[in-house]
Amino acid sequence: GSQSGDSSGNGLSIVVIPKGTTHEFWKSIHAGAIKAKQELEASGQPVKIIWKGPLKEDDRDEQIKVVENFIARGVDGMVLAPLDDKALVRPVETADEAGIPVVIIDSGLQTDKYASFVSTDNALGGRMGGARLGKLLGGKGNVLLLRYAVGSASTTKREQGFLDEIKENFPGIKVLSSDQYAGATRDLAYTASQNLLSRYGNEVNGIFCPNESVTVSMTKAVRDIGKGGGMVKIIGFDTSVQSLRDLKSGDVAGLVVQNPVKMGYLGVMTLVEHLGGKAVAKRIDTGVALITSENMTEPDMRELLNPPLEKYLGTGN
Amino acid sequence: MNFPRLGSREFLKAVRPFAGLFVVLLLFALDGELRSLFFKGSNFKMILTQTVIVAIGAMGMTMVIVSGGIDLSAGSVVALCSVVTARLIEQGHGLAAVLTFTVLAGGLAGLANGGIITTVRMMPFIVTLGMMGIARGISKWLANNQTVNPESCCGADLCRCPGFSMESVKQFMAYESPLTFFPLPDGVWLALGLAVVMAVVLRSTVFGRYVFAIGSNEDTARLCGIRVNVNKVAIYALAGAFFGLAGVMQFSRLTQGDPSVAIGLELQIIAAVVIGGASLSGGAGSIPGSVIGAFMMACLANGSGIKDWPNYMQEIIIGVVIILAVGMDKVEPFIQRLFKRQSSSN
Amino acid sequence: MNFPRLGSREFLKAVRPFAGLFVVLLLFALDGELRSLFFKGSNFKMILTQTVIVAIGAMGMTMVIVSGGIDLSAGSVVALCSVVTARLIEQGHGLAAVLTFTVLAGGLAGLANGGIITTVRMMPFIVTLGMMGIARGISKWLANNQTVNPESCCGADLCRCPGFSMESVKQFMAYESPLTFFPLPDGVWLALGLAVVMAVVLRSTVFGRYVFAIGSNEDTARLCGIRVNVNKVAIYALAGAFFGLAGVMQFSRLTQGDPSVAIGLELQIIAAVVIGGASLSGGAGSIPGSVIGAFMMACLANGSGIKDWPNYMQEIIIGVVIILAVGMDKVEPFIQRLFKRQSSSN
Amino acid sequence: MPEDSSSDPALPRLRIDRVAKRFGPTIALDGVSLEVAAGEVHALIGENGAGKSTLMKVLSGAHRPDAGSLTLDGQPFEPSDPLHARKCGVAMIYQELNLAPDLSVEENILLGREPATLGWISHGERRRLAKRALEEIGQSQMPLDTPIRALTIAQQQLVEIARALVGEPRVLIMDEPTSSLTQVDTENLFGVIERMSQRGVSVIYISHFLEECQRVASRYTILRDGQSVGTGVMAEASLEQVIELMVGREIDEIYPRTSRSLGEPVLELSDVAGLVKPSCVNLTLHAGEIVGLFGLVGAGRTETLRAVFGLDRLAKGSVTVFSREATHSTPAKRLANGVGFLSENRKEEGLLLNRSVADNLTLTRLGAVTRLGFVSDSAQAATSGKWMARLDVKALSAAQSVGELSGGNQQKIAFGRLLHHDARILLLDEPTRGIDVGSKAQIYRLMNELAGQGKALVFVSSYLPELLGVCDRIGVMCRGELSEVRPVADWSEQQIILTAVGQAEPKEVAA
Ligand SMILES: Nc1ncnc2c1ncn2[C@@H]1O[C@H](COP(=O)(O)OP(=O)(O)OP(=O)(O)O)[C@@H](O)[C@H]1O
Ligand SMILES: Nc1ncnc2c1ncn2[C@@H]1O[C@H](COP(=O)(O)OP(=O)(O)OP(=O)(O)O)[C@@H](O)[C@H]1O
Ligand SMILES: [Mg+2]
Ligand SMILES: [Mg+2]
Repeated sequence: GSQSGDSSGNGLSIVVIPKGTTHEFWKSIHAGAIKAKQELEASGQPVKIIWKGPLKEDDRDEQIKVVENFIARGVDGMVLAPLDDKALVRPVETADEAGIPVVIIDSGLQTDKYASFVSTDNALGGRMGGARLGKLLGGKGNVLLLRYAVGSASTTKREQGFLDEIKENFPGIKVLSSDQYAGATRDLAYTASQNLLSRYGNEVNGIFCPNESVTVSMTKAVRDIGKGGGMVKIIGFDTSVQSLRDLKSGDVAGLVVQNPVKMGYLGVMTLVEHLGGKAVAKRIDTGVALITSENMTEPDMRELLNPPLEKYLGTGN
Repeated sequence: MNFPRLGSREFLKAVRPFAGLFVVLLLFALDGELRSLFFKGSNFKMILTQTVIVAIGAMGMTMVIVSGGIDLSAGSVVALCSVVTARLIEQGHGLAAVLTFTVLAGGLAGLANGGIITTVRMMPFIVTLGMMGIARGISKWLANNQTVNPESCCGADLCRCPGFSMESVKQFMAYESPLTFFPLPDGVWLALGLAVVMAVVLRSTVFGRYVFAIGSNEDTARLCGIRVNVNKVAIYALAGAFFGLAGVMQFSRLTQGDPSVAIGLELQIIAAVVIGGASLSGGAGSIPGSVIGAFMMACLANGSGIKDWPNYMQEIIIGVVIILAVGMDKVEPFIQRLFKRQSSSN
Repeated sequence: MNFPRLGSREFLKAVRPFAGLFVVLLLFALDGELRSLFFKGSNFKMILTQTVIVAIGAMGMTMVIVSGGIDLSAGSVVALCSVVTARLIEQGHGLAAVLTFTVLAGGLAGLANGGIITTVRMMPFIVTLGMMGIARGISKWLANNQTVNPESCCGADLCRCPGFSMESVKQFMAYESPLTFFPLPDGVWLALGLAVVMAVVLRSTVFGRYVFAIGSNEDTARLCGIRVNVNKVAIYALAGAFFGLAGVMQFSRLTQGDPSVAIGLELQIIAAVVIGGASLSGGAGSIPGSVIGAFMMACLANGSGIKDWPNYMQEIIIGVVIILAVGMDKVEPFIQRLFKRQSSSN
Repeated sequence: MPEDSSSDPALPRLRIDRVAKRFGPTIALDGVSLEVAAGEVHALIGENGAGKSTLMKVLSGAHRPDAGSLTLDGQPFEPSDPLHARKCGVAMIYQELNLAPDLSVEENILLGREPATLGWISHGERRRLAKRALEEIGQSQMPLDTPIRALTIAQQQLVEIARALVGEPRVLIMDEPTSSLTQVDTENLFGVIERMSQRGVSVIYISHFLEECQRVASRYTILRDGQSVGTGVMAEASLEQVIELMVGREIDEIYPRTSRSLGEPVLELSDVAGLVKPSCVNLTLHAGEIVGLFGLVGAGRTETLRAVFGLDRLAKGSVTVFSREATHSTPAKRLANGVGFLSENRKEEGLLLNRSVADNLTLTRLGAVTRLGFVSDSAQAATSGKWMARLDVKALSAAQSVGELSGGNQQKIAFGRLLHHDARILLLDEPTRGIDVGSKAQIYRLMNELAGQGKALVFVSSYLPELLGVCDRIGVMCRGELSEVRPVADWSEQQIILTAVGQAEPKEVAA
C-alpha cells in the first residue's frame, strides 16, 4: 500500500475512521489522533491524518464504503472504530490483502486480520455502572435500561455488563425494562425516554444509560417529569458538555467515562509502530473510570473530563 | 362561509382525519392498561409537545402538497435551522433576532427550491431531493460536524453572557409543571395559533385559492392569469419559513443545534398531511386535517411506547395506520349511501 | 430497432445520462490528485461493486416509475430481505433455495403493495410509505432487533454446519484480488446481465409496452384492453423481487442480515432512476439510463470520498449534481439547435 | 352597426399583422393577417392543424409570436401572459377544456379575478358575479358549489363560457365552444354572442360547423397551413366556396353512401341499465349497418357505450355479442371479441399523449407488430405509416408524440387504432368532435366503407346532420332511455329533437 502517490513526499498517510462525527466522544478521539501526529512529527516522522466518518452515521454500509474508498485510494494505514463487529470484517480483511494494516479502536471486530485493538473494556464499564447504581439504591428498587442502538458492539457489551452485575450482585433489584432501543440520535433517544418514563416514571428508582446521547436525553426526560436532582439515580456513560452539567447539578449520579483522547492517540501510535515494523500488542486497554460529583474535582478526573481539545483541534471551526 | 351538509362528500372528507383520530383513541380506551396511562392530562401535554415540530412542518407542507408539489428537504431544513438557531444564540442575538433570522434561513432554502422548480421547470421531487442533501451538508458545515451547544459559552466568568436568549428559546418546549395539563408550553400555543391563521389563509384569501387552483390544474391557473411561478416560489418560500420555525422548536426540544437530527422527518410530515386528507396530486388538503394527522401519529407513537411494545410493533402499526387512514376514503361511499337512505326515509 | 437520429430529441434524451456521467468523469480527470487515484482499475471495481445494490433496485424502480407509480418501501424491503437471507442461511438452506425464497419474500412485499394500490385504489406514495414502516418493522421482528449473523452458528463442533451456503452468498460481493480490475465480483456480472434482460423486456416486449402505456395514461391503457390492475400488481411484485435480490446483495456486502440497513436507500434509487431520464409522472424512463444514473452517483460518492473533502461537501455536491443532472434537460433545446445548424449547413 | 363609444370607428378593434409562430420543426403560423372591427363576429375557419388555435393563443398571451405585430384599438398589443391579455380586455375560451377540477363552479368562473380586498376574498361578491355570468348564458340553475370534476363535459364547457364573460371583455375568442354542446345550449350561446356583439364586443368564433359560422358571423377568414387564404363577408360566401378554400380542393360529396346489405345481428342489448345511467336500452345491431344515437347532454349515450364496452358496471340487462351472451365483461375481453370503442374524450382517456403515434395506433393489437415475441419497432413504424397515409394524418413521423398533433389529427389517431385492431363492432362516441370538414368527410367515407365490409357501427353524435347523413337507423336517448331505433327515413329532424327533449313520448303513448 505504500506505493501510493501522495505518501511519498510527506511521510505516512493514515486515515482515522470514527463511527460518526457529531458526538463529542469522537472529537476527543480526533484530538488524540492529532496529538499523536504532533508528537510523531516532533520526533521526525511526518504523518498525514485524514479524518473521515461515514456520511450517514450509524449506517454500516456507509462505513464500509469509506473503508473501501480508502483501500482504493491506497493509504498507508487505517485506524477504524467499526460500527459493527461483523459487517466490517470483510472490508478490513480486504484492506489487509491490499497491504494496508488496520488498527481497531473503541469497538471490537470478529477477525484477527488487524494490527491491534485499542479500546476500553466495555463490559467492565457496564459492571462499574451497575455496581454504583446498586450501591446507591441500597440493593433494592426498580431500574430501567434504555439500550442504545441495534448491533453496536461496544454499547451492547456495556448493557450486558450492567445487567450481569445487577443480576449477580444485587438480586433485590428489579429490571423493569431492558428491551427498548433509543436509536442513533438525541432526538430519537429523547422521545424513547419520554415514552418509557410515562409508563415507568412512578416506580423507577434508577436508570442506566449506555452512551452519551441516551444519558443526556434520559436526564432531560427525567427532569421533565419532576424527578431530577437525584430522585431517580441515573448512571450514564461518556461525557459531554451537557452531561457534566447534569452531574454537577446532581441530576446524574455518576458517569462511567472512557479515555477517548488516549484511544485516538494510541490508535495512531500503535499503527505507526506497526508500520515501522515493530511488534505491537494485539489488545491494548485504555481504561475506564467512574466519575461522581464527589471525585470530579480530582486532578486526573479533571484531565479526563476536560480534555484539551482546543490544543489539538484549534478553536472554533 | 358555507358549511358542507351532513353526510355529503365534502363533509365526510373534512371529517375524515377526526374520525381516524377518534378510532385510535377509542382503541386505546378499550385497552385497560392504556386507559389509565394514556388518558392523563400530563400525557396529552407531552403528546402535544411532541406534535409541535411535525405540526408546524405540516402547515408548510400542506401548502406545497395542495399546490401539487412536494418538499423532501423539510427534514434537512429543520436540522439546518436548528443549527442556525444555536449559532445565532451563541453570537448573542436576542430572541426576536434569533426567530427572525432562523425563519428567514428556512425561507431562503424554500426560495431556492421554488426558484429552481419554476425557472428551470423541474419536478419538485427532484429539486427538493437535491436540496435535502445540500441543506444537510450546509448544516453539518455550519455546525462544524458537531452538535452546537450555545449554553456552553455561558460560563460564570463571562460577564456578558452571549447565550442570553437561550432560556427564552428553551422555553418554547419546556414543561413547567410536568404533572398537569396546563400550563402548556409556549410552542404548543404558537403552533395552535399558526394553525388557525394558516387555515384561514388557505381557505379565504386569494393566495390560498390560487394554491388550490395551481394544484388542481396548473395550465388552467396560468391561462386564467394567475402568476403561477410567482405563487409557487411564494409557496415554497413560505413552507421553508415554516420548516425554519420547526427548526427553532427542534432546537428548543434538544436544547442544542444538531445537524444530524430530523432525518426522515419529511416523510412523517408528508404522512401527517396525507392522513389529514390532502391529495399528492394536488388540489386537496386542509390545515386542520394535517395538524390532526400529526397529532394522531404522535398519539400512536406515544401509545405504543407506553404499552411497552417493541419498536418493531410500533413501526408496523404506524405503517398500517397510514394506509388505513387514507384508505378509509374508499369506505366512504358506503357511509354516504347510509346517510342518503336515512335522509330519504325521513 | 431503429436508432434515433443524431441531434433529435429522442437521441438527446437517450444520451443524457451518459453525458452526465461523462461530465462527472471529465471533471475528475481535470483534477490532478483525483486523476491518479480515481482512474484505477481497482477503484472502478469498487465503484461497480458499490453500484450493484442501487442498480438492481433501480431496475425494479424503473418499471414502477415508468408505470406512473413510486415505491418508497424499497429500502425497507432490501433490509427485510437481507434479514430473510440471513435466516434462511442459518436454517441451512442451499444457495438456490436462499436466492429463491428471498426474491420471493421481496416479491411478496411488492405483491402486497400492488394489491392494495389496485384493489383499494390508493396512491402508491401512501401505500408504499406505509409498507416502508411495515417492512422495516417486520425485518426488526424477524431479526429479533439484532443483526443476524448466520456464520456464528457454524462452530467447529457442529458436524453439519447450517451456514453452508453462507460462503456462496458472500461470494457475490467479494473482492478476490483488491488491487486489480478483474476478476469482478459475481454480483457485478449478475447486475449487468439482469440489466440487459430488463432493458429488452421493458423496450421490446408487450409487457414492457404496457408498462409505458399505463404510466402514460391509465385510463387510455384500460380502454385499450390492457388489464391495468393485473399489470400493476405484476409491476410492483416484480419490483419487489428486484428489491429482494438487492437484499441478498446487501447481505453479501455486510455478511450479515441487518434490519436497520438501507435507510433512505429508496431515495438514492429514485434519484438514480430519475437521473437516468425517467419522469415521475410516468411514461418515460429506461433501464440503461437508470443503471448509468446509479453508477454516476457511486462515482461521485467515491470521488468525493477519495478527495479528502469533508462529509458536508460531499452531501452538498451530490445534492447539486442530482439537480443538475435532471435539469440538463432544459439545456437541450440549445444543443438541439446547435446540431440543427450544423446539419443544415452541411 | 352598433357603435362603440370608446374607440374610433375608423380603427379596427383588433389587427393581426403577419404573425408567425413555429414549434420546433412545425410551422404553425406563417404570416397571418386579420382585422376585426368592434362589434363584429368574425369566423375563423380552417382545417385541423391550420393554426387557428395557435393564432388565438398568441392573441390571448399563451404563446409569444416569433414575428408580426398585434394592434388593439390602435395601440400596439403585446400580451406577455394571459393575465395581461385579460387585463387588456381579451378573453378566451380554449378548445381543450381548461378548468381546475377540484375547485367549485363559482371559484372556476372567477379564477384569476376574484373580488378581494387586501387579499381577502369577498365571498358574497364572488357569488353574485358568478351567478350573473351563468344567468347570461341561461344556466342559472347550475350548482355553484359543486366541484368541476362532478360535472359533465357539456356543463364544464358552459362554465368556461361563463368565465369568459366575466369582466366585460373587448375581444372574446371562442375556440370551438360548441364541440360538446347540445342544440339548446348552442342556441343559448348564439343569443349571448348576439348580445355581446350588440354591446360592441368583437367576437372571434372558431368552429368546424360551417352552418354555425354562417349563422353567427358577419365576416370570415380562412386559414390554411398557417396562412390566411381568404377573407370576406359571410353572407356572400357559399359553403362550397369556403370548403374549397379551406381544403384546397373540391369535396364532391360529404356524406357518401354506398348500398350495403344487412347481415346477422352482432350486438344485442336488452334492458341494459347502468348504475346511474342508462336506465333502459334495447338495441340490435346488425353486421353492415350504422346505427346512430342522438340525445341531449346527459342523456346517457356515453354511459351506454362505456357499459357495453365493459368500462362501467352493468346493473341489469344482458349483452349478446356475436350471438354469445357476454353481459359482464372487460375492455380486454371486448377487444378480443372484436369490439372497439372510441372515447369522446381523447385528451383524458383516448390517447397516450406523451407516447408516439405508432404506439397509440398499435396498442390494442401489439401482436401484429410482434416478431419472435418482441415488439418490432420497424414493423410498428411500417404499420403505422400505412394507417397514417390512409387517414391523411398530418405528423412529422410515426415517432412523433401524439400530444404534439393538432386536435383533429389526434382524433384520427384514436380512430386509426380501431382500424388497426380490425374491430368488427365499432362503438364511436362523437368520432368527429373537433374535426374539420375535410377530415369529417374522410371519416364518413371510412365509416361507410367499414359498414360495406360487413362491420357494425354505433355512431353517437350530437350533430344531427351527420347522423342523418351517415346512419342507416337512428335511436334517440332521453334521460337514460333509448327510444325505438328506426330507419333514418322514418325520422324527421323535428321528431328526433322532440324525442330527445322528452316531448315526443306522450304523443306516442297516446297513439
Ligand atoms: N405546443 C405545440 N407544440 C408543437 N406543435 C404544436 C403545438 N401546438 C400546436 N402545434 C402544431 O401547430 C399546428 C397548428 O395547430 P393548431 O392547434 O393551431 O391547429 P388548429 O387549426 O387549431 O386545428 P384543430 O382544428 O384541429 O384544432 C399543428 O400542426 C400542431 O401540430
Ligand atoms: N365513469 C365515468 N368516468 C368519467 N367520466 C364519465 C363517466 N361516465 C360518463 N362520463 C362523462 O360524463 C359525461 C356525461 O355523459 P352522459 O353519458 O351522461 O352524457 P351523453 O349522453 O354521453 O352526453 P354527451 O355525449 O352529449 O356529453 C360524458 O362526457 C362522459 O365522458
Ligand atoms: Mg384548434
Ligand atoms: Mg357523451
